[in-house]
Amino acid sequence: MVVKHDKKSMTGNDAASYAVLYAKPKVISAYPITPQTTIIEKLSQYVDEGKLDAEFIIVESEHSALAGCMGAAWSGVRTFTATSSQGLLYMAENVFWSGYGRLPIVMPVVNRCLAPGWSIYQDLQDSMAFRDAGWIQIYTKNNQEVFDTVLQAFRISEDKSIALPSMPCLDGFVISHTTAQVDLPNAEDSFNFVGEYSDPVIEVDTEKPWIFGGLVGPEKFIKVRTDLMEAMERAKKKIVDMNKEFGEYFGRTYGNGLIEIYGDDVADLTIVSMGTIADEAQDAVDKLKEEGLSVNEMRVRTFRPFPEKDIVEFAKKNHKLLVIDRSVSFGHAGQLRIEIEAVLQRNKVDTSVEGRLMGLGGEDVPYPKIVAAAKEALRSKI
Amino acid sequence: MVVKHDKKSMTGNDAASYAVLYAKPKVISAYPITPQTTIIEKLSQYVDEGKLDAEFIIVESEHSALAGCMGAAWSGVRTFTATSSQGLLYMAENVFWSGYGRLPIVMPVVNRCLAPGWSIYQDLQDSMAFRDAGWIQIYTKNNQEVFDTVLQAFRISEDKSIALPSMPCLDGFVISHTTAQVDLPNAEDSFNFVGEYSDPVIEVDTEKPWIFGGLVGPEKFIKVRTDLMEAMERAKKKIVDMNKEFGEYFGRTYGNGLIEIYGDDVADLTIVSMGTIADEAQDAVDKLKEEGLSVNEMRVRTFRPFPEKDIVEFAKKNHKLLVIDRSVSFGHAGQLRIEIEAVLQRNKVDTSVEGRLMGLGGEDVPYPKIVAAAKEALRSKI
Amino acid sequence: MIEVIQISRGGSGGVTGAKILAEAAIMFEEGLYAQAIPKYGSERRGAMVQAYVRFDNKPIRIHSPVYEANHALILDLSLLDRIDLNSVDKEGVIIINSKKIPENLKGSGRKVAYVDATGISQELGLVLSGFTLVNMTMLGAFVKATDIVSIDNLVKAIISFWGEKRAPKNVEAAKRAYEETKVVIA
Amino acid sequence: MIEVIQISRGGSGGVTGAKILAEAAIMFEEGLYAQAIPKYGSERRGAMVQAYVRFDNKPIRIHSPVYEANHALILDLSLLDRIDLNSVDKEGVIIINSKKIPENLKGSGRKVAYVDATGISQELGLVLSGFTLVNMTMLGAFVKATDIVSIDNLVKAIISFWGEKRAPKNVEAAKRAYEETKVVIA
Amino acid sequence: MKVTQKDLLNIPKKALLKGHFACAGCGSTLAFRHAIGAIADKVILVVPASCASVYQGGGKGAAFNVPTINTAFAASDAVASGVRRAMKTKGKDDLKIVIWGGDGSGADIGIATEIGACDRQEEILHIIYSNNVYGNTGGQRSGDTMIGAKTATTPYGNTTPRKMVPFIMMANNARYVATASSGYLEDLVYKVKKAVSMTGFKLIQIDAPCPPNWRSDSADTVKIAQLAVKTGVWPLFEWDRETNLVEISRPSKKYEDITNRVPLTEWTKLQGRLKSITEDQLKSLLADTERQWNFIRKFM
Amino acid sequence: MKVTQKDLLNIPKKALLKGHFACAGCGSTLAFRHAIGAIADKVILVVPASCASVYQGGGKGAAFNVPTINTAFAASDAVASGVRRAMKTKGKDDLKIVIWGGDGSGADIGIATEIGACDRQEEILHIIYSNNVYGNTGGQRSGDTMIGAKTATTPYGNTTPRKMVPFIMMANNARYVATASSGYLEDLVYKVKKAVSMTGFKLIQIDAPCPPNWRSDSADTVKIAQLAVKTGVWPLFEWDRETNLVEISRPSKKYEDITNRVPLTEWTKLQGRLKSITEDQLKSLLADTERQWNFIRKFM
Amino acid sequence: MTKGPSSPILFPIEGAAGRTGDWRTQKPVVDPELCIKCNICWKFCPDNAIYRADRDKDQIIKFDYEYCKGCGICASECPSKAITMVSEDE
Amino acid sequence: MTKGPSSPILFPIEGAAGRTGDWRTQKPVVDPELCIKCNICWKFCPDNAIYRADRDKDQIIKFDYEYCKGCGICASECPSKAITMVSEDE
Ligand SMILES: Cc1ncc(C[n+]2csc(CCOP(=O)(O)OP(=O)(O)O)c2C)c(N)n1
Ligand SMILES: Cc1ncc(C[n+]2csc(CCOP(=O)(O)OP(=O)(O)O)c2C)c(N)n1
Ligand code: SF4
Ligand code: SF4
Ligand code: SF4
Ligand code: SF4
Ligand code: SF4
Ligand code: SF4
Ligand SMILES: [Mg+2]
Ligand SMILES: [Mg+2]
Repeated sequence: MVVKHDKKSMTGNDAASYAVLYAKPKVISAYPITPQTTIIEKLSQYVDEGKLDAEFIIVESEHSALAGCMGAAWSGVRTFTATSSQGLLYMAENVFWSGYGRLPIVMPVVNRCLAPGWSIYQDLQDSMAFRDAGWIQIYTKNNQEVFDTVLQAFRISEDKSIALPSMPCLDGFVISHTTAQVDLPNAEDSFNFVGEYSDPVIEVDTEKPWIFGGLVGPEKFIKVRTDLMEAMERAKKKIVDMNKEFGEYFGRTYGNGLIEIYGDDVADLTIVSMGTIADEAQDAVDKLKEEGLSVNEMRVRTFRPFPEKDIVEFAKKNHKLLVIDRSVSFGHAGQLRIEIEAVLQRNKVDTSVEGRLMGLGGEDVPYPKIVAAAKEALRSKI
Repeated sequence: MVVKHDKKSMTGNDAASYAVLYAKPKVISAYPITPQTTIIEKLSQYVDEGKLDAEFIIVESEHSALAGCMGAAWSGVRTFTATSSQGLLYMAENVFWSGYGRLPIVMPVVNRCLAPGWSIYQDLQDSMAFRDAGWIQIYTKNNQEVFDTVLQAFRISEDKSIALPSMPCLDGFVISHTTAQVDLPNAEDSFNFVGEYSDPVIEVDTEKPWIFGGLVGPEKFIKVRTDLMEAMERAKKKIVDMNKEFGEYFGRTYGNGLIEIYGDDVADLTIVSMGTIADEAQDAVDKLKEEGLSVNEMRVRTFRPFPEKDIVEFAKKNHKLLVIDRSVSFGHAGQLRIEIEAVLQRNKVDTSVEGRLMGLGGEDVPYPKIVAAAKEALRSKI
Repeated sequence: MIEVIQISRGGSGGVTGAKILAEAAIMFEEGLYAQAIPKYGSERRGAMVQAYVRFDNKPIRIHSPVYEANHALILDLSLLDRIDLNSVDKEGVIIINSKKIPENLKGSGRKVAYVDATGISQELGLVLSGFTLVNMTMLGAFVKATDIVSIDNLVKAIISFWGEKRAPKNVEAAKRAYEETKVVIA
Repeated sequence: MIEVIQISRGGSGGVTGAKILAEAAIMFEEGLYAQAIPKYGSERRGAMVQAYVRFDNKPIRIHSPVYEANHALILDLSLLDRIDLNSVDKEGVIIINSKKIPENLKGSGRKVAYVDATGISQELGLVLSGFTLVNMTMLGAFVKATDIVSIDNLVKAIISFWGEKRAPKNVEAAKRAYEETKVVIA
Repeated sequence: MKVTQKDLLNIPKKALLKGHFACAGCGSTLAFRHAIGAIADKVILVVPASCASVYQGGGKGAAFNVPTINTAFAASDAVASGVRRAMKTKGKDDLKIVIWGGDGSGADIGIATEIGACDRQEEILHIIYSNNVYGNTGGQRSGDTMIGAKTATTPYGNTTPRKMVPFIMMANNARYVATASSGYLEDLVYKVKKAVSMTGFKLIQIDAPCPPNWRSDSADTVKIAQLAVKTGVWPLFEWDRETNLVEISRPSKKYEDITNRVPLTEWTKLQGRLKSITEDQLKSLLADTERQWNFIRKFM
Repeated sequence: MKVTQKDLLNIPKKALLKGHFACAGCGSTLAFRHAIGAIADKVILVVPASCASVYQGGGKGAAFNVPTINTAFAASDAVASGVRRAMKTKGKDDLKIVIWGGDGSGADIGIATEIGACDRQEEILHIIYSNNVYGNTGGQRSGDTMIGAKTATTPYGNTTPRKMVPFIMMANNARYVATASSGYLEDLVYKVKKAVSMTGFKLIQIDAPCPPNWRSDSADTVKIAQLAVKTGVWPLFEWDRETNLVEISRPSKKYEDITNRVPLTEWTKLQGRLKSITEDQLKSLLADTERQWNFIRKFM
Repeated sequence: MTKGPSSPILFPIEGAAGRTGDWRTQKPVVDPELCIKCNICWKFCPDNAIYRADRDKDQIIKFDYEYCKGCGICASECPSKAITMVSEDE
Repeated sequence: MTKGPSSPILFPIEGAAGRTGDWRTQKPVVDPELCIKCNICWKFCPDNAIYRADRDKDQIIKFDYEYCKGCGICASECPSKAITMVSEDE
C-alpha cells in the first residue's frame, strides 16, 4: 500500500519539523544554533498552538538540551532534539552518554563547520567527530529524505533490539534553508508508520527502585559495550528493512538504506560521497556519461553503522573510487576515505581509491567541480 | 652531550608534573578528574610552595580549564592543563577551538573509559574521540616516556611552523598511579631543552588592535584549514627531529618518534598497538620468540599526525599485523585498526591485518593474553 | 532548467518572495519542480541580500547557488548597479522595481520588465517598520515577465502562504503588478 | 622477577608503603628495577585494599596487577582469610602483622614472617584519626623476611619520602620491626 | 509542620540499605538516609557524578532503595527536568523528582544547568550535600570550600569566599531555598518534606561532614556539623519566594546573635583541614561568615 | 566622578569604526561605541558568540579598533581569566580585560563560567549588552527575555521571569554590579570607568534595544531604552561589595516611586514583540518588575 | 526478536558493598545499664546499623555488626555515654 | 623555517562591512537654522556617522552619508527637531 501524499514545498528544516510533528514525541528539549534554529522554532510554535501535544523545554545550553531528552528517554517517552556544529560539541559528554546509555533519542544534526574562525556554513566536520559515540548516523541528500529519515529514525532507535540514538544529518543551508518539493504523507499515515512508543526500551518508575547507569567493573563494562557493537550490527539490517518497509508504505526508498547506487553497476570510476554532494554528483555522472565517460556513483547514506559489506560488494565490481570528503581528520585524511580504504583492505579488494576534500567551510561544490575532479581521477587512473 | 640523570621513583602523573615544573609554564588552568587529579594537585602544590612561578587557575569545569589556557596562549605565554575521560568530553568545544585556532597548549590526557556506566579505569576511548580536533597525540608506554614526552610536547607545540596543541596520552592507573623508575634530568637541563617561549606563535596586545578568531568566509576558511593540514605534515618531521635531538641531549629515544619497532625487522606476525599494551607486548614478543615463533612488534607512538609512511614501510616487509585496539568506533571497528588498514590499502600493501579489541573499560591485558592472541593470529594466518 | 537570481534588501521580504515563487511552481504547476535558495551571511536590515530560484521539469539535484541566471529579479532600483548583469542570460528578462526604464539599462538591448512596485505596495499599505514590502508585488511582475508560473497559481501560493486573513493585500499587490508591469527591450 | 601482593585497609597507608618499597629498590639498590601498583576501586577507609610490588634486574614492561605473587605482605591480621594463599608461591614468605603465628597458618608448612607491627607503631605514636599506621613498620618486616632490599636502603627510602623531619618515627618503626620479625616455617 | 525524632521513624521505606560504599562516619549518607527516606515512596532520584555515584552501589547491587538515574557531572538538573516533563505527559504529577548531588555539581560545573532549571521553574528539588570539596576525586577545592581549608588543590588553605548557592537561587527567583545540616536531622526532614510539597524549583543545601577530606575523626561527624551551626559558620535558614523573607531555623536561632556563638576554633580544631588555619585566614573566614549573615539579614 | 556629554568626547580613540555590520539603530553598538571608547587604549576585549561576533567585522576587516579575542559561546569569562593571569605574569597589570557579550552567554550558557570567574575574584569586567534575546540566531528566548515578549521560541509570549544576572552576581560576592542603558550613555560610561578602576570581578548589564528582534522602529532605539527606565521596567542601579548597598542611579531615581512611573504600555506599544501583550502577561511583567525593585530595596 | 539493551542496571540489595562490618577496627558496645532508649544513636548512624530501642518492650538498641563500620558516631552522640568503642582485636 | 600559523585575523578598517550607507532607504538631513549644536544626535548615532557640531567655530553637525545607515535615531533624538529623514529616492 502506498499512502497518499500532498505535493508540498518546504525547507529541509521544515521537513524535519513535519516529521517530528507527525511522530508525536512527548518531550522536546532544545537550544538554538544556526542553521538548526528553524526546526525548533517551528516545533515550539506547534506546541504553543496545540498542534503538537508535547512538553517543550527551552533550556539554557545544548548540554542541557540533550540532557532533557535523556531524562525523558529514561522515563520511557518519545523524545526529540536537534543541533549543529558548536552546539553538538557543547553537548559532547551527553552525546556519548546517550549512545553508550542506549537511549533512543532522535537528534538531527544540521551540518555546519566548526570554529574558529566563525562561520555558519556547511561541512560535515561536526557530526563526523561523533562517529565513535554509539549513534546511528544517516546522511540525507535532500528535503524529502530529511522528512523520510527523521520518521524512520524514531522506529529504528526505539526498536528494543537496537536501542540506539539516531542522528539524521542534513547539510546546513543547502538543505536546511532551501525550499524544495516534499511529497508529504498525511499526519495519520505518518504516525501509523512510526507507531506509538508503547513498549519503551527503558522506563524509570517508583515501582522499580533500580539504579540506572551506575558503577560497572571491567567485565560488565565489556558486556554492555559488546552488546552495543552487536546492536550496531543489528541496526544495519534494521535500516535495510526499514527502507524496504518505508518503500512499501510510502513508495520511496533510498538505495538499500545503507548505500545508494546511481548509474551503471560497473564503471571506470565510481564517485563516492555523502549528503548533498552525493545528490549533485548524480548530475555530474549524467554529464560525464553524456561525454562518453564511464562513471557511476555510490552514496553512503548510513555512516554508522558503517556498511562494510555493501560498500565492498559494490567496490569490488568497480575499478576506482573517487571519494569526496566534506570533512577531515586533521593529521590524517578525510574520514569517509579512511574508512572505505580500510574495508577494502580488510576484504582484500584492490579497487584503488583516490581521496578529495571538497566543500569545507561552506565552499560550494557545484557539479562542474565534481565533473572536473572525476576527469582528473580518470586520467590519473592507476 | 647526554646530561646527567637522577634515578628517581615516581608515578606517571608525577612524571608529568615534573616535566611541567621544569618547563615552567606561566599559566596553568585545570579541573580535577580521576585519574588525572594527582598531576594538578602536585602542580598546585609547586605553585603554592613557590617552586613554580606560575598562575594557577582553579576553574569550575573543564570547559573553563581549557578556556583559561586558551586565554593564556592568545596572550603568548606557555600554558598547561591536563584532563581525562568525561573531562575531555566536557571541554570538547574548546578542544576543537584550540586545535583549529592553532594554540600551542600542552594537555596530557590520562586515558580513562567513558560513561555510562561509571568506571574510572583505562581505555583509549576518550582521547581517540578527539583525533579530528587538530591536536598532536602521542601515546606513551611508561612513566619515563611520560616525562620525556611532556617535555618534548612544549617544544613541538610552540614551534611557529607547527603551532598545534599537544595531547600526550598516558594510560590511567597503569601509568598514572603506578610507581616506577624515572631517570630524571635536573631542572636546568630540562628547561634548557625546552627553552624560553620567547617568540610566541600569537600574542594579543593593546598595540595590535586586531581581531582573533573572527568571521571567515569559505575561501579563508579553506586556507586556514589547509595550513593546519600542512602543519600536521610538518609536525611529523618535527617529532622525528625532536626525538633525535632529545636522544642526543638526554640519551633516550622512542623508535623514530612516530613508531617504535621491537624485535626482528621481519617476522611472521607483527603486533601493533599503543600505550602500555604495546609495552607489555614486548614481553609477549620475547615469550613467543622463546617458543620459536616469529613475532615482532610495532608500537604506534604518534597517532596524530598519523605516521602513514613509517607504518607502511614496516608493514610492507612483514606478513601479517595483529592490531590491538583499546577503543572502538562503535558501528565500525577499532580506530587504530581502521587507519592502519586504510594506509595499507592506500599504499597497495597487501599485508593482512587482524583486529582485536582488548582492555576496554579497564580490562587488564597481561602479556599472556597477548601471547594467546598472537598464537591464534598465527594459526589463522591467511 | 530556468534559474533566477533575486536581489533585495535585508528586511524587505526577499527571502520569503523567493520561497513563495518556488512554492507556486511546486504546489500548483503540474510537472514543475522548483527550489528557492536564500544566500545567508551576515547581512542585516537594509543590506543587499541575494536569493536564487530554480525551475525544472524534473527533480532538481543541484544544491549550489545560481551562478549564471536566466532572469534577474531586482526588488530595489538602487541595487541595480550592485549586480553583474553579464552573469544574466542575454535572452532573459531583468525584472525591476522602477517607475521607468532605468537609465543604465537604456540602450542595452536587454529585455526589461519594470513596475512601480514601491508605489503599489505603499498604496496598499504594505509597509513594516519603515520598510515598503515589495516582495509579493514583484512576484506579480516576475510572473508577467517570464510566464514560468501562471498568475493564478502565484495567487494560490500567496494565499496558501499568508493564510486567508493576511493574503488579500498581498494578492492584490501581485495582481496589480501583473497588470501594470511593462516588458520592453531597453 | 619477584612479585609481591600487599593487603591492607583503606586509610592505613598501604599504598604509600608499597610505593616506598619500590622506591627503596629503584633509588638505592644498584641494578634493581621495581614497580608499585595500587589497585584502585571504590574502596573507602577501612575496606580491604590491594597493592602490588614488582622487582626485577631489568626494566619492567609489565603493567598488569600481580596475579601470582612470590610473597604476600599482610598489614592487618584480620585480612588474612580474605586472600587466596594459593595464588602465593609456596616457596615465598607470608609476612604478617601478628603477635604470633596465625592460627590458620599453623601446620601449613608455609614460610611465615610475623611481627607485632600494631604494637610497635602504637608505641611510637604512629596513629592517625584512630588508625594505627603500620605501613612503614611492616616494610621492616618485609625486608627482614625477603632480603630483596636491604634495611639500610629501606631506611634511605623512608627518609627520602618523609623528609628529615617526619622520618625518624617511621625509620624507627621499620628498624624495630626488622629486628623483631620472626621468620618460621609454620 | 514540625518534625520530631519520632517522625524520622515513619518513613515509607528505607532509602539507604545497610552495607553501602560510603566511608565510615559519612555525613552525606547520614543525611540521605533520613532526607530521602522521608519521601522514599514517591521519589525518583537523579544523581550527578559525586561520592553519591559511588556510595549508591556497584559490585553486588544497589544500596539505594529508590529509583536512581545517574547523570554526567553537569547534567542532573536538565535530566531531572526531562524526567519531570515526561512524567507530566504520563499523568504522574505526584512523583517527586529530586537531585541528590554534591557541591561540585551544585556550586560549580552544574550551576548553569541548575540556574536554568530554576529559571524555567521546573518542579524539582535539588539537594546539595556539601562536603565543601570534590570528595569523590580525592578532595580538591570546590566553590563551596571554606576559607582557610586545606584541600588537595589548596595545600596552604583556600583563599576565596564560599559560593553561596542558596543566595544565588534566592536571587534567581527559586520557589524555596533552605540550608540544613547532618547534625540536625529533624530540621532537615522538615525542610525536605516542605520543599517537595511546593511546585517550582527548590534548593536545599546540607552541611555534610566528610571524615577523610576534612581529616576529622569519623566519630565527630555529628559534633562537627552541630558546631558549624553553633559557631555561626553554617547558618540554618529558609527563604520562601511568596514572602521574600528569610526565617532562621530553630537550631540556628540562638546564634544569630554573634555574642552567643561558640568560638570558631572549637569547630576548626576538630578538622585536620582547618586545624592549622592562620590568623589571617581565620579573620577572612569570619568575615565571610558575617557576609553571609548580612545577606540573610537583608531578607529578614 | 560624574560623566557629562562632554566627557564622551575625551576618549583615547574610537573603539568602533564606521561601516560596521550591525543593524541600523542597534542599541548594542551604540553602547559599545561609548563604553569601550572610554577605555579604548587599555582594553583587551573578549567576545563570546553573539551579534558582537558579527558586527565586530569580517569581510574586509575589523570594525572594532581594539584587540579582540573571539571565544566559544560559554567560554569568555574563562578565556578572559587566562588573559588576565598571563598579563599578570608579563607585568601588564594595567590592562583592562573586558568581556563584551550578549545576554545569551551572560545569563544562560555561560553563567557557570561567569560565576566561576566571579568566585575566583578574577580581575575582569563582564559587560552584558542585553537585547533580551538570542539576537544572532534570529531572536529566540533567552533567560533575560521579558515576560510577555514574543520571540521565535515563545510565539505567544514568554512566561518566565527575567533571570537577573546582576542579582546573581550580588549574591555571588562580585566586587561591583551595575545596570545601565543605551539610553543613558553618560551614566553607562561613568559605570564602566568606575568598574575598571576596581580590582576583582565586575558586572555591568546594559539594556540594548534591538530593532529587528523587538520589532521596533530603528529610530526609536534611544526612546525605548529611556522609556524602560521611566516605566521602571529597567531599574538603573549600582551595588558595591564594600558597602553591600545599592544606589539607584540618577536616571532611575525619580521612578523608584511607583507613582512617578510612566505607564508600561508607553514602552510596550513601541515594540512589536510586546505590542499585543495580554492583560495577564502585563500583570506578570509588572509583578516581575516589582520583584526586582523589591530585591534592590533589600539592599538600600 | 525484541531484546532490551544490556545496560548497567543495579538492583537494591543489603550489603551492596559486601559485609562492611569487615571495615571496622573498633566496634561499638552498649552498656544495657546506661541505655535510656532515646534512640539518638539510631538516628545518627550513617550505616543504618542500629536496631532501635523500644521503650514499650523495654528493649535497648542492638548493633548490626555485619554492617556497622565502627565510625563511633553512636558512641559519641549517646547522651548517657552508654556506648563505648572497643578494639576489634580484643 | 619559522612560519606563523595562518589564522583568521582581521585588521581594523573603516567600512569593514562595506559602504553601509548603501543600506539606507531614508537619509537624515539637518536644517542649519534649527540646529543648536547640542551634539545629542552625535552622541546617539550607533554608526559613528555624524561629525560633531562645534559651537566655537559656529559649525553644525554633518552626516557621513557613506556610512550612515539611516536609522533615524538622530532625527528622533534631536531636541530641536532639526533633522528630518527624507527618502533616498527623492
Ligand atoms: C565533566 C567531569 N569532570 C570531572 C569529573 C570528575 N569528578 C567526578 S565526581 C567529582 C567531584 C564531585 O564533587 P562533589 O560534587 O562535591 O561531590 P562529592 O564527590 O564531594 O560527593 C569530580 C571532579 C567528572 N565526572 N565529569
Ligand atoms: C555552544 C553554542 N550553542 C549555540 C550557538 C549559537 N549561537 C550563536 S550566538 C547565539 C545567541 C547569542 O545570544 P546573545 O548572547 O544574547 O547575543 P546576541 O546575539 O543577542 O547579541 C547562539 C544561540 C553557539 N555559537 N554555540
Ligand atoms: S569521601 Fe566524604 S562524602 Fe564521600 S563517601 Fe567518604 S565521607 Fe562520604
Ligand atoms: S540583531 Fe539586534 S543586537 Fe544584533 S546587530 Fe541587529 S540590532 Fe544589534
Ligand atoms: S543513644 Fe545511648 S542511651 Fe540513647 S538509645 Fe542509644 S545507646 Fe541508648
Ligand atoms: S559505630 Fe557507626 S556504623 Fe557502627 S553502629 Fe555506631 S554509628 Fe553505626
Ligand atoms: S540616521 Fe542613524 S546612522 Fe544615520 S546619522 Fe542618524 S543616527 Fe547615525
Ligand atoms: S541634535 Fe539637533 S540640534 Fe543638536 S546638534 Fe544634532 S542636529 Fe543640532
Ligand atoms: Mg563535595
Ligand atoms: Mg542577546
